[in-house]
Amino acid sequence: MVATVSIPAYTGPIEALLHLVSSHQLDIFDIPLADMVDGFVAEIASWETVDLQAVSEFISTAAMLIELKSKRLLPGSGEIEPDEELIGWEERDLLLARLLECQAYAAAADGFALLIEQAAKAIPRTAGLDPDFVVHAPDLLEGVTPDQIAAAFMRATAERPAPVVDLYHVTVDAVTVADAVTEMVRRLPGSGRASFRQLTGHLTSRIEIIVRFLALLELCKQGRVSLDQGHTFGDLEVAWVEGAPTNLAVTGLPTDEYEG
Amino acid sequence: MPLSAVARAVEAVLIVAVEPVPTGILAELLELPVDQVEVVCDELIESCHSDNRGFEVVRIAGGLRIQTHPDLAPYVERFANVGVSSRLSAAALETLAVIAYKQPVSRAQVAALRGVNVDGVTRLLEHRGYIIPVGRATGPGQAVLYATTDAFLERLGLDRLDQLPPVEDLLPGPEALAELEEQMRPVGDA
Amino acid sequence: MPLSAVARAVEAVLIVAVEPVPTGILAELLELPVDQVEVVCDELIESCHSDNRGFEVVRIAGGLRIQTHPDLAPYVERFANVGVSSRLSAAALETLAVIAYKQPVSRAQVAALRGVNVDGVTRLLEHRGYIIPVGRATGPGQAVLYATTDAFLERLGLDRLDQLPPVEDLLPGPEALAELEEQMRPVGDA
Repeated sequence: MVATVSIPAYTGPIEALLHLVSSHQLDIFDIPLADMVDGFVAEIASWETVDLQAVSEFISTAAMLIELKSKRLLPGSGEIEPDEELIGWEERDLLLARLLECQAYAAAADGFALLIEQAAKAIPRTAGLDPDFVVHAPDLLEGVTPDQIAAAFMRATAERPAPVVDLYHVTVDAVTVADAVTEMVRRLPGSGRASFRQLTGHLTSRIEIIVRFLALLELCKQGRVSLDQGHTFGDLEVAWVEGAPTNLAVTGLPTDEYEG
Repeated sequence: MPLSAVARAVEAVLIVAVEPVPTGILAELLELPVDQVEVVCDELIESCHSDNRGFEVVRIAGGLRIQTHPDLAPYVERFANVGVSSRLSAAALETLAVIAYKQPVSRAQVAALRGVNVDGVTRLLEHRGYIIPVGRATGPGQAVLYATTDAFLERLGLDRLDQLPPVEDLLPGPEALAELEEQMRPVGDA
Repeated sequence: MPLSAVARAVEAVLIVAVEPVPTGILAELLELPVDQVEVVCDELIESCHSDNRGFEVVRIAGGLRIQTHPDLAPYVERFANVGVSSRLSAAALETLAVIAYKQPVSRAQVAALRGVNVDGVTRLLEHRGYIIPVGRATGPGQAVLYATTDAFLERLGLDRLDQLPPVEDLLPGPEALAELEEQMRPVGDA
């Protein structure tokens, strides 16, 4: 069963009424709320069984309409958009749900603290094997040679890299979009159409390929190349625009270096 | 009542163990089916209580462990100078609670819920060994997902995660809800 | 017969003790005269036998210790071998190599070199008879010094240590080692 209302301006489900109001198709002042409620109460009386779902839906929606109307009636609050109001409510409900969840976890944290306190009163035995207990274990040095011991020593005492991430020791393939643009301007004119795969086939690192792509986008923006992709995820067709300038003095290029 | 031969063997193994021993390993050692070993473990656990021993055998973090009886903590603490394991802050405990209930979960998810950055706290919890990265989310960014460890269970004295109370039971009552709504009014009306 | 309250306390202390506990210390803890503590210890020792426990309490080196009952040794030994791979891990081999070439050397020195805690590994190596404590350092803390054993040489088919292949000594001198060790102290002592 659906909660319906019947007022001069509108007859139908109450939820749709709220939508009409929030989308400005109906003025809240044209809705006699008291009559609307009376009408609904009279309707309930005619039901054989009370549908709680429909009743709660009515109450919740009617409450929103009442709050909306009372706010509109107050001076100085006319500028609040009804749909903004509704958004506010929705956000508030989400925030409320989140806060409730947080309170539940705070209660759980209190429980954890209690458990930890109780558990700390019992101390586990960690003495391990009796010191004079003889274990007849398989020989762990089976097959190990003196040379391997020497090699292990060298490994153990080899200088260790400092535990900080020190980029000075890393070989960096610095590639710039400007370099890639230069390369494309040299290569593309006169070569007809080329696919992006052909243009990047000789590259090994992903960052170089990405930078090449950025360079092509830049040239496309400057109107010097045309890019065409037949279908989604298809290979990109690159063509030099006939008559476009082939000077290298490109301006406004990003100068960032991309490190691979 | 004197212990059965198998219960004695289990006790001996637990005496030399340095961490909880899973019943599966005990079953292997004793060459007995696991469910039979469980019965033996129950016998051992019960005997420590009925014989009024100074220690108890408990099921913890998925295994069995020998530990001192809690009511003797005053003596043991004086002797072993224990009880110095540093306390966890309220923030750390709450973050730990969120991870425990929602695992596997990313830092961003925990932060979104708690409303604060939790990077430092998760680092601390990971350093203490209570949480561990268990994989990556499939979505964009492939966030690292965290789960709780056996050390977490041990610290709380729990055998399994499902011994934690259901989080629904921890939700605040209607009064707290009304109070929250009251606090939120200025936000909603702003 | 259920244990007396004092015997329970003694048992709890022995459960957490790693080395034999002198009765004098027990007397201090319990605030009882030593001869009374001796009676309590007898009660405890006796109870383990009459209750047919898997462990026994023994008087050793002027103190008391809990150890597994001798007739359960087969289980204990099997347990000790569970999860032990038949080969040394790379980490264990490196630790053994450092001890072999730098002996006598303390755990802290090896740890300082390898950059990781080596307590577990040295215990394993000592337990398997490849290394042995040979004395104590003279400095503060008097760290235990380890050396390799004859069994170690025998396994490698060597007669003498100097038959180990020569290695280029990349190690800093003893002063630098001491310094490294110093840096580690806060961690080790925490």
